[in-house]
This record gives sequence, C-alpha cells and structure tokens, in this order.
Amino acid sequence: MQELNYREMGLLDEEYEKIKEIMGREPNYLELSIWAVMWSEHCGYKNSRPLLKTFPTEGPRVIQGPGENAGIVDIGDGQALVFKIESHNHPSAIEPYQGAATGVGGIVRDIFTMGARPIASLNSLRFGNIEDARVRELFAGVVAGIGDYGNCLGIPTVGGEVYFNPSYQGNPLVNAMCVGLVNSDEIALAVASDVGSPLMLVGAKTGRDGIHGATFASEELSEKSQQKRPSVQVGDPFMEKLLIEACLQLIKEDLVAGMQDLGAAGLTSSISESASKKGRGVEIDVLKVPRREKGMTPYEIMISESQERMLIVPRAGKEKRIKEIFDTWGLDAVVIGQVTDDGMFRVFEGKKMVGEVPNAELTAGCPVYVRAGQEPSYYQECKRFDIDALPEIKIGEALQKLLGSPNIASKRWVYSQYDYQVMTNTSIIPGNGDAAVLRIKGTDKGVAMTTDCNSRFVYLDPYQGGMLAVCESARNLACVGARPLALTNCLNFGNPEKTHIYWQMQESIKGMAAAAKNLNTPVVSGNVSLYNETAAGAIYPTPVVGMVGLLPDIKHRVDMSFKDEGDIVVLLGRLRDELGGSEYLAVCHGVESGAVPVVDLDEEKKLIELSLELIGKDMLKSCHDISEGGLAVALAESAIKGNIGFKVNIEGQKGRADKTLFSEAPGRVAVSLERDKLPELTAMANNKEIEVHVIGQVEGSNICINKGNQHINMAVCDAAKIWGEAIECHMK
Amino acid sequence: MRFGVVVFPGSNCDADCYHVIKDVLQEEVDYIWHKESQLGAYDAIILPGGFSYGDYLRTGAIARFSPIMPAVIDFANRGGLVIGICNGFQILLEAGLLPGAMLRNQSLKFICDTAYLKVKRNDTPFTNQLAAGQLMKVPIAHGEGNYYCDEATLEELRRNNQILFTYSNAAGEDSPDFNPNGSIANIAGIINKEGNVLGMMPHPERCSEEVLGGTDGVNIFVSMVKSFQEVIQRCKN
Amino acid sequence: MLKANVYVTLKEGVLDPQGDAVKKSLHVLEYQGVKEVRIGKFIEVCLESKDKESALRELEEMSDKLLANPVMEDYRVEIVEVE
Amino acid sequence: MLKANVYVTLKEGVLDPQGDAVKKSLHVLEYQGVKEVRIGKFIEVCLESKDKESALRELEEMSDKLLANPVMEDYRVEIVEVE
Ligand SMILES: Nc1ncnc2c1ncn2[C@@H]1O[C@H](COP(=O)(O)OP(=O)(O)O)[C@@H](O)[C@H]1O
Ligand SMILES: [Mg+2]
Repeated sequence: MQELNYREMGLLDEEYEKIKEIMGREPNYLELSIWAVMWSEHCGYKNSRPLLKTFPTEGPRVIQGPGENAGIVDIGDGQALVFKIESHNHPSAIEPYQGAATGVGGIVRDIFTMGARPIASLNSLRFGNIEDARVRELFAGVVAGIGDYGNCLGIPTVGGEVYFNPSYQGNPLVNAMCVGLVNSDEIALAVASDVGSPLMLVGAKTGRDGIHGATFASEELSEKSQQKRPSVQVGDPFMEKLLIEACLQLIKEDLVAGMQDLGAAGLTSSISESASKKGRGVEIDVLKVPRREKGMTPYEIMISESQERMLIVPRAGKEKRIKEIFDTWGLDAVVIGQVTDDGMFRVFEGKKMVGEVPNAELTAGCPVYVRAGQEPSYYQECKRFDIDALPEIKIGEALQKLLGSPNIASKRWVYSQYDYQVMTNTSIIPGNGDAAVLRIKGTDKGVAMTTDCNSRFVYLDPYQGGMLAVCESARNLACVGARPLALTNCLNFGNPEKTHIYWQMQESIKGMAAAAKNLNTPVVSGNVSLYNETAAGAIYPTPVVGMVGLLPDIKHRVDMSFKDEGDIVVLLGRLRDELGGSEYLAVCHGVESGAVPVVDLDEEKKLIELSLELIGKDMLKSCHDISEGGLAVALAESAIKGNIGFKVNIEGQKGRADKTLFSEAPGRVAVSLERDKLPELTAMANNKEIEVHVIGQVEGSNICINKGNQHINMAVCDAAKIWGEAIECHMK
Repeated sequence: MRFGVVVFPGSNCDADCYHVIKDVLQEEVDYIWHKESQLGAYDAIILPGGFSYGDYLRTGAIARFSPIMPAVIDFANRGGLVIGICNGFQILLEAGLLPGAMLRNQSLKFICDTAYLKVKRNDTPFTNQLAAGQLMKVPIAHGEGNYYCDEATLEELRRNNQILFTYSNAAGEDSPDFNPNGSIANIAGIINKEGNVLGMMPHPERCSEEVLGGTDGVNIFVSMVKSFQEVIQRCKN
Repeated sequence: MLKANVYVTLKEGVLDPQGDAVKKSLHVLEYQGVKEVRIGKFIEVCLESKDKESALRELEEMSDKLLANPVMEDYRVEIVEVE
Repeated sequence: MLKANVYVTLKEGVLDPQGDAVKKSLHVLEYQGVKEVRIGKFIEVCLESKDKESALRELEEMSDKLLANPVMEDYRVEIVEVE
C-alpha cells in the first residue's frame, strides 16, 4: 500500500508541493490520503467552483442555497422542501445494482441530515444503446437497485427520466434526487459547535468498502481504474430506514447541535467539513470506530465509504438521551472524538497520533482551476447541417418509429419496479403527467417535481441546451399546475482538463444560469460529476436539472390524458419548425446534428404563467408539454393515456410536415378543453401574448393528423402497443 | 372503535394506515411498538406493509419473532379482528395465523401497479360494505406476492370459502392471464377459517381518498367498523 | 469455535421462478445441456460450541424455527469444521 | 445426466446485511453462541453430460458469466452425481 504515491492518489505535482508547504514537511501516508480525497474534484470541486458561482442562488422563497447538504425552499405554512440531486455514475458502472442502490442511500441521507423527512425520490438515467446486452444488464441492474433500496425505505420513487445514446456506452449516468419535507423551525444544519463537544458515529460498522471511491470518481474510467477497483459498497436499506427514524427523532427532541452524513471520503470529509464551518479543529481515535473487518489501518478507517453511517454532534448534556433513542432502534452510537479549538484535524490510533493536518486548508484551501475553454470545431459544423437536404419521409411511419424509440416509449418497465405510492401522497403518478404531484397531508397544498435534460441539445449547443433543460423542467411543472420554485442540478461532463469539455461546461452553465434567473427558479443545491469518459470518448454533456414546484390548491391539477369526446385540442405557443437535434432526425435519419431550437425566455415565462392561470381556473382537461418527438408525439401520448382518439388539422404553417410535427422547439404545450371555454382561453392567452392554435378535437379511437398533403391515421390501441411495449420487448 | 397499528423496524405503511383510520374514518388509533409484549384494549389490529427487518432471509420471517407477536396471535385466537396488508400478510403466514407461504413474484421483479380485485364474499367483517362479485381497483406494490400453498391446503381454502380476493381484469375475469405475480389460484387475499384474520397483498389504504385517484379501499376499513358496531349492538341487546 | 453449513432448498414441486429464469439465460448463453436449475440458500454459521452433537441439534432447531420455512422449504445441516 | 452444486458466497469483507439481520434474530431467539452468519446461494444444476471434467469446466464458465457476480462474489463448483 505504502508504495502508492501522490500521483496515483490523483494529486498533481504542484498540489503536492502546496501541501508540503502548508505542512512544512512531507505528509505521511495517512495525511497524504486525507489531502488527496479532500482535494479531489468530488469533494473539492476544484474545476467547477468558479463556474458554479455564476448561478443565481437567491430568491424570496430560498431558505438555504448551495453549501449545505441540500437546498431548502419555503412552501408556506411554516413548511419547506429540502432537495438535492447527486450522481453515482462510476460505482454504477462497476456494480450497477449496488452502485445505484447506494446512490439512493446517499442522497436520502443528505435530506434527513437536514431534519427533513424524505417524501419522494426521482432519478435521471443515461445508458448506451439498448440493443447491446451489457447495456441492458446495466439498465436492469440500476433500475432494480434504485427500486429495491427506495422501496425498502418506504420513500416513493415518483419520477425521473431514462435516455439511451451511444455516448454513454461505457459510462452510464445514474443521478438520484431526493425531496424532503421539513417544518421550517426544525431545520438542522451541519455545524460542529462548541469546543469539547463529542463526535458520535452511528449506524453501520466500518469496513473496507469503496476505499478510494472519492478519488476514483474523479478519474476517467480506464483499464487501470478497473484494477484499482474499490471493494464494492453494499447498501443496507434496512439500516438506513432505522437511521432515518432515529435521526428525525433526535431533531424533534432538539438533541443535536450538528449532524452530517458520511458520503464520499467517509469519515475524513464529514469530520473535516463539519468542523470547518466554525474554524474549529477535531480529533478522533480510529480505534473507537466500530469496525466490521479485522486489521484495518487508520488510513482505511478514515477513507472507508461504508454506507449508512452518520456523524452527530450532541447538544451539551444530551448524549444519554441520544443513546437511548438509538438503542430503541437497535443502533449503536459511539463517541469517536471531539471538537477542539486549534483548527487542527488530528487522527489518533489509541494514544498515538498518526496524522495531523490543518483543517481550514484542507477544505477552503483546495486549489481552484479556472481553465480556458475552447469552442470545438464540431459546434459550427453541426449548426450548419442542412436539414432540407434530407429526404421527406411518410409522417405516419415516422410517428410509429418515434413511438417505439426507447427515448420516447413508455417508461413503465422502469417505474413499475418502483413503489411510487407508499406514504399515500402521490396524486399524479409516473407516466400520467409531465411532473409528479404529491399532496401535503393536513393542507390543501400539493408539490410537484421533475428532472430533465436533453443532452443531445446540450452537446450540439451547450448554451441553448442549458437553457432548454431549465425551461423544460419549469414547463413540466406548470403543465400539472405547479409554480416552479427552485432547482437542483447534477453536472455530468467529461474530462474538464480538455478545452472543449471545459467549454461545454462553461456554456451550459451560462445557459442554465440565464434561464434560472429569468424564470425565478434559483439554484439551491447540486452536484458535479466530471471525467465521465472512456477510451471511446466523453459522454454528451449532461447537466441534469431537478426542479420542485408548488400547487397552492391541489384540487387544481391536471394530467396529460385526453378525456372526453368533443373537447377541443389547442396548441399554446407558436407553430415552429426547427428540427435540429431532434429525436426525429436521430431515429428516422440517423443524424444527431443541426441547429438547436432557439429559446425565448420571455415567451417561456409567459407560457408558464398562462398555463398556471388556466389550470388554476380549472379550464384545462389535459396539458402536455412539447418535447422529445414534437407535437405529434405529445398528442399521441395524450391519446394513448386517455385511450381516446383525436383529429387534428394543421393549417397556417407552410413547408414540410415533418418539421411542423416533430420539431422539439420549446415554449409550447398541447392542451384539451371544453369548446365553450375557448373564448376565455383566447382572451387570457392574448393577454400574455401567447399564440392560440385550435388544431382539432378529441374524437373516435384513432390518431388522425393532417398537414398539407401528408396524413397520419393510426388506431390509438396500435400506437399504445408500440409505445407501451418497446422497452419491455428489449428487456425480455 | 380503537385500532392498533403494529410498527416493526422496517414497517413503512404504518403511517399510511394510521392516517386512514384517524383522518379518513375518524376512529381511534395508536401505534404499537414491536417490542411491547402486551396489547392494550384494541378492537382491531393492523399489521402494515413495508419491509420489516429489511425482508431479509424471507419476508416476515424475522418479524414474526417480535415480542408483540404472541399477543397478536392470542388476540386473533380470541376472535379479535386482525388485518395484515402486504408485509403484514407475509408476517401472518410466517406466524402461522394463515396457511401457505409467499414466493418471489414470477417476473422476479418488484411490481407497483393498480390491480382489479374480485370480492368473493361479503359476509365477512372485512367486506360487509362490498357486494360479492364486486370489482375493486386497488394498488399493489410487492416483490414477493406470489402466494403458494400445497394442493390439500388450496382445497381446504376453497372448501371453507377462505379466498376473499382474487386478481382479475377490468371485466371481472380472474383467470391466470390476469395474475400479476403468479400466485396460486389468483389469490390476492385470504381469511382464516373463523373469519377474523385477513391477509391481503394489495394496499386498501392507498385508495381511500379521492386525491389519490380512488376510494375503493376504504370500504374494507369501513366494513371493519360496521362489523364492530354490530357486535356492540348485539351485546347491548 | 465451530463452522456449519445450512442448505435451504425449495421443496420438490414448489415452483422456482428464479431457477427457471437462470436456466433460460444459460440456454441463451448456449449452454443447451442445462436441464434444470434450482436455487436455494447456502448459510454459513459460526457457532461457539465444542460439541458437534449438540451443535447439530441446535442448528436443526434454528432451521426449523427461522432459517427455513417448512411450508415450502427443506434444509440440511452439515458441520464442517471444529477448532 | 449429471448433477452439480454451485456454491456462491460473498467475497470476504463484502457487507452481508442479510446475514447480520439473521444473526441478530438468532440472538433474540437465545442462540447466543452464534458468532457469524453469511448467506450465499446454493445452486443445483442438472446437466446433460457424461464427462465430469468438461462439465466442471463448463460450470465454471457459467459461474463466471452468470451464476456469480465476480465483483463481489466467489463460487465453488462440485459435481455430485453422474448417472
Ligand atoms: N428513471 C425514472 N424513474 C422514475 N420515473 C421515470 C423514470 N424515467 C421516466 N419516468 C417517468 O416516466 C414518465 C415519462 O418520462 P419522460 O418520457 O421522460 O417524460 P417527459 O419527457 O414528459 O418528462 C414520467 O412520468 C417520468 O417521471
Ligand atoms: Mg422530460
């Protein structure tokens, strides 16, 4: 072990020099590994911090922005939502089931660490081509892992997204989001307070799990990292469930001064971070840490990533009561160290001091790299791609192909493995609306949540793509009747040391920040996952957005299914024809290129306001946003969900039918309503300067679309079969 | 009427059942911690869904040794109303209060969905508000709901009319084609011979309010209250 | 200290969907010769005991009560090692 | 026809929450002597083959590919019976 040097731990030469300078000597092996994990990208955000600073993070509803375990927004009545999204990409690539499961476990701990009861989970998944057997294995393992862990905890998994694209072939993405509910006066923050306060470790025993996980997550997946494979972290959801109940009880009884979950880099980062908040020091004795395995070295104990552990700083005199509570739940709680006043992070093995590092430098001293991004040549080339040169194909065939594309097809195979109803709050279940809706018991309120990112757009145009991701999230919330409040994000990119990757990061963050600012949805938490590359190249840049919204009265909510014969079908927003980066180009022409549809943030904002007003007045029977697959797919989905047909005629738009029907341009929703509500709707839309296109009505049992001399006529049940069974067929 | 909801470590539908009894039915209800060895004065006991002891080894296998279980068994043997939902059903099987055992779903996957249930009889304390042959739409969510028993036991269940709910389609056909998990004879719920202990995989507490998309499930709890009131009435007369 | 193995298997006649799935997968992997697969549990227990006889009895008790479910499972206990 | 057993066990050091839960439960049932429980799989395979040697090789292949997860499990194959 000792022969590993700093480079193999992921430190650069100049970083090592800086460490020696800070310490005034050579660090020993334990100290070096503490530096290495704390200064890894995963813990230190050294490549992303300057970029993250550009996000808008404040707003009237923001109680807690980035910097804590999770962000918090006010939802009135003294209640708040606590939420965050996080990646577990690399562990899932190695062991999909356990990797995904422990990803859920980690994000859930971030939420209840703040005193909130977790009320919902979501996940955003990306895999290679589903035709590939290894991809299917990963996909199946990840979904089972997420399901089994969340189901056992009794936290409903209510939403998410799944995409398949060759860029993720060797490097799947597994991002997990959790949302919690807290009374605003019971929020707990991770602060190690008074000098002399004991540090208690609770939960699972420490083993050699995931040693080097944090540094590992900051490197490209290569042959070498396969060898350096960390021993796998195994999740124990049962233990986590007990931890949730016990920890929430501690907070109800106001027994803790600080609480911190153990995530990446285990004890090292949780101890160091909780002490750094007030410039304190800490000392811990590794021999006091309950261990699962024999012969563990101080180094192994300090950086082990064994799951389901929490660090607790009791309020003075409350240790006994805390122990009682953990005892009730059959959990051990052990004092392993204490807060000191001299700012040093000291590790003892019994009486012997085995490591000593200045804590402030360990956290705040982490180097920051502002790199120079450079626009890659593919960007302009793709923008110039000439779509008009592509042959026009029959729109009926195209619609069939799109409905059967795994990126558009029903995700029922996925969410039927998730318990999405436990806790009896889920009012709009997965698949029925553009976002999940949960009621808040004891109030009239509802909350909605969604995750979104079209990474093909981001690849083709990171700035527009970043804006599009935020807009889609906000629009999805508005479509169920929820006002978007704030967002969390997970920035999944390749190796930031490459100039074009850094450029992708810069530009997409710029786009996200602009949209978040304009739509009044500040960024309150997030996570960064870099080095998502294999020998074959980097993943598509994938800045996933998770957003929460509020329904003042859950009575006014709407799903996406067409309801009644004779209702009119209306497109709110412009008829548009940009096809660049669309699923249609990818599926029907094998092309992932073109100029990405342009976002008009003001228009998007007005559309969102209009949708909220309409739903608030109960004017809509269905509402569905236009995204992957365009207008035609949106209408088909509403028909399939309602098991009823429609007849639509598109006039007033010259040019190719495929452009009008399959454009994924933003700022549009397709709604259905009673005919006699049309005048009022039109007046309201005019007020907001949003175009109203009455394009047809709900009728019969067929999907009928006419555009110029092109026609689609397909039985709803046939469409439902293609759309409903596509993923299932692959996974048999 | 006073309900008790037993809380095992890993139970996760305990609060959902509690909520329905208290806020929807407006009856009395308490949580009962699994480490208690005595039951208070309860008129009905609910063993809720979840993953007691993580469902490790076999679902319900460890929970059935909880200190509270002898009292629950005694309560049932004295004719008290006991309903086990999902994991609660699994615990009742392991504890021997109901016959049979639970296997993994035939698909080997956890399944969350809404199932149609066919009510086989309405002369029980759990179904007196329903009609025999009636269909209910009730959420299911389980990885091991594949009910198994041997031929002789199945015969006996049939002979004694112990099969209370079967899985069916929207038209009320309860053939194997409409079986979500592979359970023998499409069994979704059974009662004991005496008729006071019910085990069912579907979750009636998840469809007891309009905001959750359906209210079929509440009838089961209302039936329990009605049957309790009848008993009280009879005692008075 | 004493080491024992407990083998828990599904009773004959009880369907084993997991075993069937594995068999099918093996066929897909072109192991056509596989005729049947049954999946049970292999439980390793370390027991503080010196006496094989009484340990065996104790393990059988544990199996009857907890480790196996008599409705659907059989078990077999084997003492492998005594230190 | 040939019968084989495959024993799949968790690698040393890999957490076995299931085994721990069972151990605790056995303690509650007053089997205090139980010091450790690890739970693995016991897979019985019937194979159409006459040759023990080649069957063994094949089963090892199956285990590498499917029956065991090399990231966290070890396995052992044993031929028990040839007809
Ligand atoms: N990984 C997932 N986990 C949970 N639900 C999912 C997941 N992927 C998709 N879903 C659900 O399936 C439905 C359809 O997904 P998607 O096609 O991405 O919808 P949209 O594009 O409208 O957001 C949504 O309700 C979504 O929440
Ligand atoms: Mg989406």
